[in-house]
Formats: sequence, C-alpha cells, structure tokens
Amino acid sequence: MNSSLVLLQLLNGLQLGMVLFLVAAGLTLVFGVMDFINLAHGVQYTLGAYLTAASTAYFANFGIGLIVGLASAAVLGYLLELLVFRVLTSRSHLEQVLGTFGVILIVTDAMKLIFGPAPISFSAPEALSGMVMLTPTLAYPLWRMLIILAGVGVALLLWLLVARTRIGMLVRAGSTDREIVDLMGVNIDRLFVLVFVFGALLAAFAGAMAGPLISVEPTMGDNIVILAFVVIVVGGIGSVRGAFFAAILIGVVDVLGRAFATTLLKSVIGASAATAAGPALASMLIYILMVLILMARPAGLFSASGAT
Amino acid sequence: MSDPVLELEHLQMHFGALHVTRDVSIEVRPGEVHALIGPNGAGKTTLISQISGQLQPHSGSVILAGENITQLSVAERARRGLSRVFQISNVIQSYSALANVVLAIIGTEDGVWWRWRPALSDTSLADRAMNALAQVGLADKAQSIASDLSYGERRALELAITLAQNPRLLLLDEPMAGVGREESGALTKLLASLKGRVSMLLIEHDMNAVFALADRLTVLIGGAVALTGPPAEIKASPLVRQAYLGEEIQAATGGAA
Amino acid sequence: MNDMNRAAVVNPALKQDLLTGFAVIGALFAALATAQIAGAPYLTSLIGRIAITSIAALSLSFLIGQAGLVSFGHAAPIGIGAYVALMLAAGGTTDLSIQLSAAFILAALIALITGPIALKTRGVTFIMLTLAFAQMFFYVASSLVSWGGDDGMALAQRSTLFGYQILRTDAMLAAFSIALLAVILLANTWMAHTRFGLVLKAMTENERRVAANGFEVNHFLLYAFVIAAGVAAVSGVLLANQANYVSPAYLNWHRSGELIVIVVLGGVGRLPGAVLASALVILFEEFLGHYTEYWKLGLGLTIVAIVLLRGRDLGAFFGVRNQGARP
Amino acid sequence: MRKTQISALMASTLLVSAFAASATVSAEPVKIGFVATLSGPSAPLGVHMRNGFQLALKELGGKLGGQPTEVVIVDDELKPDVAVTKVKGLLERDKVNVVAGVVFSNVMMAIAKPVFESETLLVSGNAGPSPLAGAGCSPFFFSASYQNDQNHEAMGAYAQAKGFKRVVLMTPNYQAGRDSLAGFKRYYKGEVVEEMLTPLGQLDFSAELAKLAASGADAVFTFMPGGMGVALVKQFSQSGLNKKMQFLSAFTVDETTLPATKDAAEGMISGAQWAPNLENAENKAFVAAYEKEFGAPPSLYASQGYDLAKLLDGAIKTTGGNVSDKAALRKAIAAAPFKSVRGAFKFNANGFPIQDFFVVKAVKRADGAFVTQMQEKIFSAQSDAYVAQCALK
Repeated sequence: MNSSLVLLQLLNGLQLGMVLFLVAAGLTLVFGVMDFINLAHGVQYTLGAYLTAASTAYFANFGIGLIVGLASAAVLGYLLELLVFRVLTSRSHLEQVLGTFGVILIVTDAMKLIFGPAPISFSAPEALSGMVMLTPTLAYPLWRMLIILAGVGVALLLWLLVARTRIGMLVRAGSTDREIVDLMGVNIDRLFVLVFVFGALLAAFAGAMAGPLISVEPTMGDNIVILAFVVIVVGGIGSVRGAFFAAILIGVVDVLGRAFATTLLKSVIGASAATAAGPALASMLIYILMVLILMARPAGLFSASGAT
Repeated sequence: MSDPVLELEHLQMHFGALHVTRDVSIEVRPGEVHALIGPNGAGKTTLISQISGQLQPHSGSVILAGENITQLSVAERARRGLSRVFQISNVIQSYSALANVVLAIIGTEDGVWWRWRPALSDTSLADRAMNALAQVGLADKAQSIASDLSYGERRALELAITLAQNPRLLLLDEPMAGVGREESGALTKLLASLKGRVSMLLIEHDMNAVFALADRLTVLIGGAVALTGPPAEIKASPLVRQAYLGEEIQAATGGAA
Repeated sequence: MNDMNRAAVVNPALKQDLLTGFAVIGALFAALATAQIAGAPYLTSLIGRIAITSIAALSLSFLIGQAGLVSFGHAAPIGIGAYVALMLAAGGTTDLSIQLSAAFILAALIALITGPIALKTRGVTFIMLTLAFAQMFFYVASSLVSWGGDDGMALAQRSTLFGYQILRTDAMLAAFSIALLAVILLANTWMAHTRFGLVLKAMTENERRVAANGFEVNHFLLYAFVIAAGVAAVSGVLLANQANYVSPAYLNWHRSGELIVIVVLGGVGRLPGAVLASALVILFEEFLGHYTEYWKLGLGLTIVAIVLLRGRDLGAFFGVRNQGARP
Repeated sequence: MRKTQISALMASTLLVSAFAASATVSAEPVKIGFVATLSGPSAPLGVHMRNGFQLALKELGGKLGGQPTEVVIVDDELKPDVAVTKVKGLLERDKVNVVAGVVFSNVMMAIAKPVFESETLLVSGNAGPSPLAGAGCSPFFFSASYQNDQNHEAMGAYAQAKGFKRVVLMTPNYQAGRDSLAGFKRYYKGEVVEEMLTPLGQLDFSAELAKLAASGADAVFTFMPGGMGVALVKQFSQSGLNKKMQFLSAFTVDETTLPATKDAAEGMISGAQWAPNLENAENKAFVAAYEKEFGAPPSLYASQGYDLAKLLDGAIKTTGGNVSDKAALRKAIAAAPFKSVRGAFKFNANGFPIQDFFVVKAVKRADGAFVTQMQEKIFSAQSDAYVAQCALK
C-alpha cells in the first residue's frame, strides 16, 4: 500500500462524494424547506442519465446532449411536481413515502419500457475520456477529475446562492422556520417549485456525469437515493454545507473501505477469514459511521435548525 | 410546621454565557400556595423546567419531600408526586376527558404490564377518574374528546389529570394564560378550593389570581431571587414595585388602596 | 357518582375492533377452504403468503400506528427469523415451538441492543438509523458463506410441531399461518385497549404529557420496538418454510420499504387494513404479473392514484376503524 | 351486520371468485413454464434467452414436436424466494410439463427442489450450478447450456497457454463468482496476485481499478454479468488499463453488454461455448433470423434459449407427442435429438452437455455492430469436472 495509491483512492472517494453531494443537495433543500420526504429523488438521477444519453446520441454531441438532456429532465421534474408532489406536500410524511414510492415504480418501469431493460450506450466525449497526469508518474481519469471539479463548482455556486441572494435567504429561513417565510408574504408554493426543480436539475446533472462511468439502466437511482439520505441525515437535514462535507466523508470512507478493508483485515484475522469478512465489512462501514455520528450528534454534523 | 414539600438549593443554570438561574433557593411548605412572579425573561419557566426535570441545573439540588431528585427523569419525578400543568394546554387531544385522566392514574400505578384487562373497562379506574373530573367540574364532559373542549375546559382537564395523581406538589405554569375572563374567574375559584389540600408552586401573570391564591410569593428578577414573603410584604416592597410590579400591582390593588 | 357516567364494562370500541379482526380472519379461512375445495393448490400457497406477509405487516403496523415509530429496517428481524429456521433445521431442530421462540428471542434481543441507540432520535433520523442497522445485518447475512452467502440456501426440512409434520402441505402451512395471524391480530387488537396500549397510543400524540404523567417514554417505545421485532421474526420462520428457501434478500432494504408501503396503504393504525393491503399487493403482483412484466408500472399508478385521488387508504375504504382505546 | 364485516366478506368473495376463475384453465396443449430474469439490471440476459426460445418456437410454427404448445413465461426478478413461489404456480396452477429457462444459479438452486419433488423435468437455458452436476444431480435435470465452471476453465487454460505470469481475479462476492475463481484456477497455474470480491450489483469500480493499476499484473480475469460488466469495461478502458494488461472474462463481454460498451470492449477476450460466427448451417440461419427479428446480434444466452426449444421439439417428436410419460420424455431428451447451433452436442450422464469451448474476442463487425468472434478452440468435447460425483449412469 504506497502513498500514491492512497492518494488515488482519496480522489476516488472525493469523486464518489461529489456525485452523492449533487444528489443530496436537492434532497436536503426540498426536505429542509418543504418538510417533504421525496423517495423519488433518485429517479431524477436516472432521468438525467437517460435523457442526456439519448440526446447525446441524437445530436452526436455531448455538449448539446447535456444541455437538452438536463433541460428535459428539469421539465419532467417540474411536471412531476405539478402533478404529484404539490399535492403531497400538505400530506403526512408517511403518505409522502407511499406516493413517492409509487412514482419510483412508475418511472423505473417507464424507462424500461422506452429504453429497454439493458444498459444503454453512453460514453464521455473522446477528448475527455483520457487520463490526466497529476504528477509525472501519477495519472487519473480525466472524466473523474471533471466530476470532482463540477461538484466543487456547484458547491460554490450553491454557497453563493444560499448566502448572497434573496431566494437563498428565504431558503435558509424556510429550513429553520417555515412560519417566518409565510409571514414574509412569500408565495411558498413558488419557492418550492424553484427549489424542487433546481434540486431535480442537480440530481439529473449527477446522473449525466456518472452515466459515462457506470451503466445507465432503469434501477440506477435506487441505491444512490439511499446513500443520499444517509448523506443528508449525517450532514444535518436542510444544510447544504452539511451535505457537502457529509458526502465527501461518506464517499471517502466507502472507497477506502472497499480498497483496503480486506487487506488490513488479512493482517489481523488471516487470509481466508478476511476474504469472507472484508467485503461485508467494507459495505457496512458507511452505516457504522452513520450510527456513530448520529449517536454523538443526533441532529447531524451541521444541523440547520440547531435543535436535537 | 413540618418539613417543606419542595426545596430548591442554590440552583444555577446558564445557556452559554447567558445566566438564566442564579443561586435560586426556594421552599414550598406543605399545603401552601407559593407563587413565583417576575418580569418576562426573569427565568421562571426555565426554573419550572428544572424542577420538573426537562432541564438539568448545572449545580444545586431539587429536593422533594426530603428526597434529592435532581438526577431523576421527568417520569420518575412525576411518579414521586411532582405534577405539572403546562403553560400551553397539554392533554392528549384525541382521547376523551375520561381517558386522559385514566392515563394519569395509570401513571401512578405499578404494573402497566400484567394488567391485561381493557383499561377503559376497569371500573375502579373509571371511578377514580370521574372523581377527579368532578372536582374540576367536568363530570358531564367525561366522554367528550379533548379537542372538542373549550380552552378553559382543557385547562380544567389538565388540572384533573394532575389531581388524579394525588400529587405532593402541583407545578402550575401560567394556568390562566389564554383563558378568557369568565373562565379564569372559575379557574381561580377552582384552585382556591384546592388550597390547603395540595401544595402548589404557581407561576402566573394574572396578578388578581396571584394575590387571591398565594400564601407566599417569590419574586424572580434576572434569574435570581429578589424577595420572598407574604403578599402584603411583596406589595409593600419598594424594590419590587420599582423593578417589576409597578402598574400591575396598582391595577390589582388600586381599588383597595 | 352516577352510573350513567361510568365507562361501560364491555368496551364497545374493543368489541367492534375484535369483530373486524374476526371477519378478516374468517375471510382468509373461507378463501383457503374454497381454494381447497376448488382443487387449486397454487392458490393455497398464495393465501399462505398473504397470511405470512400480513404477520410481518401487522408487526410494523403496530410499531408505526400504535407507537409512532417508522422503522425502515423491519426486514432485518424477518430475515433473522428466517435464518434461525434455516440454521436450526440444518441442525435437526425442526420443532416450531423451539424455532419460533428462538427467532422471537433472538430478534427481540437484537432490537434491545439497537433500539436504545435509534430511540435517541425521532423522525427521519430514527428511520435512517433503523435502516443502517438492517443494512449491517444484510451484509452479515451475505457474508455467511457456509449458509449460502449472497445466494442463500434451501431449507433442509420443513418445521414440525411436537413431532407432527404440521406444515407438510401448503394448505397446512397456510392454515397454520392464518391461525398464527389470528392470534397475533387479536392479541394486538386487545393490547391496544389495555393500559399499555393506552399509554403507547398517547405517546404518538404527545410525549411530553405522557412523561409528565410518570411514564418513561423511551422505555415504552423500546418495549414496542422489541415486541414488533419478535413478531416479525415469527413471520420470518414461516416465510422460510413457505419458500423452502432463505436468502439475504429477505433483509434487503427494498423489503423494508415494501412493508412500509403495505402498512401505509392499509392505513396507519388500522390493523386489519394491513392484512387487506398485504392481500392487495400480493394479488396485484400475481394477477397483473401474469399478463405483463410491467406490472410494477400498474402498481405504481394504483398507489399514486390512491394517494392523490382519495387521500385515504384501503382500511378507510373498507370501513376499518382506527384501533385503540378511543371511545 | 356492520359495514366493516360486510366489506370484509365482500373482499373475500372477490378473492375467491378470482381464484376460481384462474383455477379453471384447461390443460390441453404441451405446457412449458419458462423462468427468466426479466426485471432489474440483469434483465437483458433473461430477455435474450427468452427471445432465442421464442424465435425457435416461431420457426416451428408455435408447436413443439408437432403439438400445440403453450408457454407460460414468469419473471423471477432474480429473487430466489419469488422464483420459488412463481414456479409453484407453474407446477400447481398451470400444470406445466416442463420447466425451462433460468438465468441465475441461485434461482436454479432455489427452484430445483420443488420441481424435482413434483417429478417435473427441469431443462436449463443458462444456469448450470455445480451441485446439480455432481452429488446433487437429478434424473429430472438437463442443461442445454454448460456447467458454470466451464467457461471460466476455458479462460484459465487460455491464460496458462498464453503465458500470463501474474493475474488479478475479480468477481462479485457470491457463489457463482467464487465458483468462477475456482474454475479459472483449475487450469491456470501462474501467480494470482490478488482476488478482489466486490458487492453484487456494484457499479463503480474506481477503488478496484486503482488497485489493479498498482498491482503490476499482466492480465485480469473477471466475471461480471449484466450492468456490472458494462460499468467495469467502460471504466477499465477509460482508466487506460486496456493498454497495460489483458482483460479476460466470461459472461461479461457479450452481445448483451456490447451495445452499451461498444468500442470500450474492443479486443477483450472471453471464454464461451458459442459465438455468432461459429461455422455451421444451423448457426448461420439462427443468427440471421435473430437479427432480422430483434434488430441486434444474438448473445450466447439467445443461442441457448434457441437450442433449448429445438431440444424439446426433438424430444417430443421422439415420444410421438406424448409428454405425460415422463420416463419416455426423459429418455428422449437424453439422446439430444436436435441439431445444435453449437455443432456437436450430446448429454453426459449427469444431464450436462459434452461440447467444445472457445476463446472469443469482441470486435466491431463491418456493419458497425459489436459482436464476439471465434479466436481458437480451447477444449474439444469437454465434460464438466463434477460428472464423476454424480450417481446417475
């Protein structure tokens, strides 16, 4: 285990973290501002990947494909908000879980119906799919590096929006105290649409960026949304800053666990036992981490409301 | 006079740099109504929370009938006879008045576990509950759902809940708050009827009620005890008049003065 | 005190809840008998599945509806029960009295360890902590290489009771499952009206009041959490027998999610509603799945339509009242 | 009677009448229960196998052995317990004569017991788990595909023959994955640098690829069916590793994943018992018909589904259309009375095929489609490693 391998794995963790952050940011805002549990947030990720892949194939250009794909994902997100989620915001959390679960079933099967059950072809543009030399001897995939940069860029943009604009102020106020926003005479529905569509767009962007790496298939959003929930709870519900740091933490711990758990265990409990227990332990790590963090800080690392 | 029901000994509490309770020592004697007054922000509700166990003081002790209960949970304090009426009406809204009181009685019993008979079919429970409801004048509303009761009736129900537990000490956190003029008169009368039987620690802004009920008063200013004494002494104190009472005292006692 | 104001000794609410419970159980037995007479063994196993799923859904419905705790890890005790059956059967211990108690006790003990940690929190954080613990058990089950690892393993033999092959046929399994469901449903209905039920239900609405009445809220919630886990493990033992197969998939978070959906669909706090919803989801999959591989699209549309259009649940639709001690 | 009780009784009546309706399906024609994974990330495998089967049936005019045939297709969802329930439905409700198909070994192991107990024939279209080949073999079981280990063995033998000195092995952490490692190592005697076991369903291999790059191995052998394979292949070439080491695999780079990976997979080597350009008349006709019908090249799963239908057709012809005499039908199948698209094909004592195995390579065909292509034959008329443990003769 040399230092450059550890560095590479840290970058891999950071890259996974950025994808998680892009998905979790919208989730935490929608949850924080509207108190709305959206299990179907993962379908925005799936839609982003599919629509970008389809329009990239159609226009034979990744740039145009990305813009068209994200725009249509945002429109679909808006339609979902209009038709389903708007009604659900006034319902109990459990009804929201039920309704958005239904949406997952619908969108997943619709994607399967339209694009087929097989993973579809989606590659990064030729110019961006090579390696970038970090040092004369250390190379890293360019596309993964781009995901890291895009994630950091979005985080900065969000920080500016939340810290410096009127809408950002409303969002912050809304995530700590809904009534204040109501009192200020803000049309809360319009604020929600804005936050929701923006969140959907970020998740779609995550899907579009991850698409060329992983296989684009109908259930790709299922596991990512569970990880995104882990991220927002660890980070503190409603806190974008919390989502950012929690996403990096989860991403790095997950990758380091997969990379080194078995090897480290081998020196402790012997090779055959480690081969059996290592992969299980690696998969468990983020959940163990979540339990430990929430035992110490039940409201998460950066709780927006400050309350427990 | 026998030992005090409640003793607060040198309670201290702060939120960060904000000192909310400064070396507070108070005694409530058996059968007495002890009122706690003070301007907004004097730390009255914080103090009540430390007595009932929602908050932990940073130092000092809370002693109930000779037993140090500072480290006990809310529920354990309640089982030892410390009953609280909340500032904002706090009953189980979806339960009937009777079920609310039955719930309170169960809280004083042992063995929620092995009593498998339906709670609301237990006549001894129901009789005791009806008794408490009758004391507050709610006997004919026993089967009404709590959320259908008026605000004043809900306050009375809360009183019935606490009475049903045969408390050693009743903590009343602004029982008159939000209650209409007419109902507050009735509530005052109700509390007066309990005087001597139940020891009470009363926080209240309604000075009419305070002076009608209290045997002794403690004035809290800036988290510290400014003065403790009988109503006449408090009314007479220039310090209290200046610091806090002013016009409210005038209003309450003006007619008589 | 005049007698008019005394609570009736025969509690009318309890009576009605029990009658509804009997009606649902009766309907299941009637369906089973009809399937037997019509000579449709496959439908028999379907009814068995409905009964087993209902037991699992019931334990979660109790937790959500009567204790107000939404567990997103309820698949874990079910899976634990299934693995207990698998391991005991492999060792030759097939007696249900031992298997069911061992499953109940093991799942309850585990809940006794995880519960206090999860119960430090409420709401979504509680949901995620229960998920986290369930995921850990999922990965543990996946790493049990000698018990089939990720693939799972076939049950060595079906369970027995005092030496009798009581689960030998699917019809016997279904009948036994319905009988067990009946016991659990009626016990649960009864419990909702006891002192424990009265306290628990009050907690879902107002923890502060209940604590001020002298009840340790977290102790009560922990008892509920532990009991629900134990009952779920019982359904796991039956599930292992029904499928003759045990795999880590039983502990997957998808299963926990499906169970929440069944409970909410049936109506939170309506115990017979959980049985109705279990039947609906299983029948939906069976009959729609027979015609199209896109049956989940249909289920999704149905769920969204139910939520949006009526804003009510199946239990309400069938007139099942909310269980509990309210007069 | 209260409203609640009435509704409950109504519901039960509905339930019962629904049961009764489905229970009265007549059982006239030959009935085949076809089990395949048709949903989830691994669905393409099941879809190919089903397509192959249906293509053959269509060519036969919808008849097997000249008899009118009804095929009941069920989706096992890749969940063993769901599969068991659905297979019970096939046996008890639909009263099928033969259960066929099955992509995944864990599903096969779960359903084998109830199928054998009902003394129904089970003919695999893909899964060939070792227990059914060895000590747990059954007279009711036939595999129209292979024994699981064999394609991995072919890769092991190839790696050994080509002189790869250091190889990293990588599979999902489940039984079939661990079996594939065992199969590979049965013929490969060089140094295994590391065995990496990943969670089943993992799609991001960044951590594993970084380790792979640092390992200094000259080849990697992997078994990653479905979406996992797509993701791995793409990330492998993106990280430039395809220029550093040889990618060897089985069931990973094939016609179900090539449409998604395209040129990222070009040049990758796999072990297989079939490829679209395998030279024989049956295969030529099959590939052409499949591409015409489904607009894409068939995979080995499709070829197995196709062979499966032809095998059943030949067997039912032998028995003169009689499917109720199970002993006769079994005997007829054992003779493998059909012309396989794989060429030479016959059954061993344990019901598994004796056939050739090849090395195939992913290439871009002249028409732009990505397919696997024959490179060289590794084994001729190969038996599986478990047949000796099977008591059947």
